[in-house]
Amino acid sequence: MDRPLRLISTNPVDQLARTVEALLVVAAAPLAVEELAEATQDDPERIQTALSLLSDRYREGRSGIVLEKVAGGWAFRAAREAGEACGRLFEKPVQRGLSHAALETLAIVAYLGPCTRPDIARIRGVAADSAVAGLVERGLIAEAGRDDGAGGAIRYKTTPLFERVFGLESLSQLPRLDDLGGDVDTIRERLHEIAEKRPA
Amino acid sequence: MDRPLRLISTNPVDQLARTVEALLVVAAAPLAVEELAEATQDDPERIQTALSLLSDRYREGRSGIVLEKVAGGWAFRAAREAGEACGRLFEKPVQRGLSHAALETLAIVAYLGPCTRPDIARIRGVAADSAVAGLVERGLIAEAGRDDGAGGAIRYKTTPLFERVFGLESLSQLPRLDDLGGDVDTIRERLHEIAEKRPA
Amino acid sequence: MIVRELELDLDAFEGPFDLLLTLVLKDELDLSEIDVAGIVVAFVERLAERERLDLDACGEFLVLVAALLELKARGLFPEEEAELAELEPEEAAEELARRLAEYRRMKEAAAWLADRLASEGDRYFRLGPAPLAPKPERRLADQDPAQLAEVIRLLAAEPPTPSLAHMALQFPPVTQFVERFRALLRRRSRIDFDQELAGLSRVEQAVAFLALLDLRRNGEIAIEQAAPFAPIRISRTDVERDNSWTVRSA
Repeated sequence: MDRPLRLISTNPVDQLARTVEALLVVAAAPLAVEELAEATQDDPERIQTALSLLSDRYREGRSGIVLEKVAGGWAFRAAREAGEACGRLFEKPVQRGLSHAALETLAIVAYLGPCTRPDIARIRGVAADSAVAGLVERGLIAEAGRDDGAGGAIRYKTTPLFERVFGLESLSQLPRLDDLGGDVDTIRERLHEIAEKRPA
Repeated sequence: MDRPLRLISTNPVDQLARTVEALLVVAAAPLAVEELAEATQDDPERIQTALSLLSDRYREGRSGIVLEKVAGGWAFRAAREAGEACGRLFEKPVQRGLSHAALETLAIVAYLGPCTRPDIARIRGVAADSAVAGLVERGLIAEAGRDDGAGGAIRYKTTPLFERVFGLESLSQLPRLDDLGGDVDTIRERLHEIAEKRPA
Repeated sequence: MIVRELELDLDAFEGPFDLLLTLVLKDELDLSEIDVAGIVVAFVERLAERERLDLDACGEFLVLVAALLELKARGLFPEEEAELAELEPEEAAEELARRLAEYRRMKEAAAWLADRLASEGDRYFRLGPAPLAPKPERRLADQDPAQLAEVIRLLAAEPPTPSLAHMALQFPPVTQFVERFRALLRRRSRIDFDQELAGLSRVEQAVAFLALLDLRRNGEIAIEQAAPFAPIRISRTDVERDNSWTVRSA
């Protein structure tokens, strides 16, 4: 593997785990194993070991602080049993729920990867401008370059915050599209029936 | 003491401590005992007990997460032994250059001495607010009193960091501008004259 | 009840109905963002406040809302209508089925996201930096003080004269017309401005007029005009003084 050489650490893993703990408690976003290795100047394999030590200590039911694998990295969150208490003190990232339009738009961006407003409008059959603007405002999607260079429409992708809010390790945790839309075949048959009856 | 009545909790203190842990890991600012009592709907005395339990668990040398009492309440911080790793995490890569707007603003402040945002805007022909704010944030310029007493606009001067970044022992080491008249007043006058000629 | 004054309070628009129509027609408001059902509800609510059914208002409202709906429908399928029309019925059905299937899947994906959001409702995490986190250090590379002097010099440089190239006007030099008039007046003692310059562009005529003023200032010519908009006559000032010159050169 192509990885920069690191000095073989003589630190015991529990000391490394303490350093990882410290990094996770001050970080503003989930930290990937590579980022942790970079900051601790230690080996990714040892970081993994430290993380499994910590996962055991900071787990639901045992601790108020829970370590989770989310949005491509590792992060602390509050235990679920403290949800009510947290709700009294903090706003949720998505406090007021999401409209149908917003959820559909979010689903399209999450599944199709970077796509433009016209792309979204084509699938939904209605313009997506205000839904897109609302999702950008909430930080759930963000601009990701333009379609074919400088002049094209702006493309949007989901953010790490989206994965955190929905508790996803990565986008690959979304259900497979093939498993969705069970009544699609029925619709297809009906449409073909109608087409046969129509005079060409 | 005037305090709203609370139900006497039958929860053991260690469960309360877990909830307090959870609140502290989510908080973006230190939490006061009263806030913790509010969120947990528990008694401030019991919160104090929970906090001393936690202080013992999250202490320097024992854990990478350290609970600290600061002005305004309680908050988690990284253990000192993790200071170096945290430094590496938070150290952003070297920023190569300054924008043209920032350079112009910096040059005006460096050559003309303390001047206000309206001064800078007049000379540059465009508003200087964001350029000034950016330079203040980077620590390259700083406030230096007000124009003619208390009511006037804030004046800005360059900082020692500015001198360090530009490799100057003092402002007198700035490259000479003999071609523009050399002394500050002549240069200032000339800049104002040119600014007026510029099409609006 | 005046339909045009119907007050609307929609997600994308707040104000009277006629303002909404105006904005839509001026393309300043995207009709696809407008909830037409919301307009209908607003109208029906207003209608219900009345004791008698206002048939005139109903008629006017129907016409306006029908027009809005047609505009909206067209806006939503700008090219697709044409695309689908070119297909055989079987192909069109397949294309529609494909699109419906795609939308159907996204709708279910959206429902999955909604469920997920509800089930993850008790997950709380910190947004942004920790209270006692170290402040990120923004390091600036070493800079060259010469660039400060450079930008000050740029600020002190005379602004360039605005270019008129983009105006696509070709200005012939004034001297060209000065010479032309002198040549004409060498052959004739008197010329008619409009006649001589007929067929030239407005810009050229303007420059020619400048040339005249130039010659007049030098005392080389006299200009007469009997009345405003009357023909401008130009004569050599030395005609009276030196008639022989005219004769000789004629």
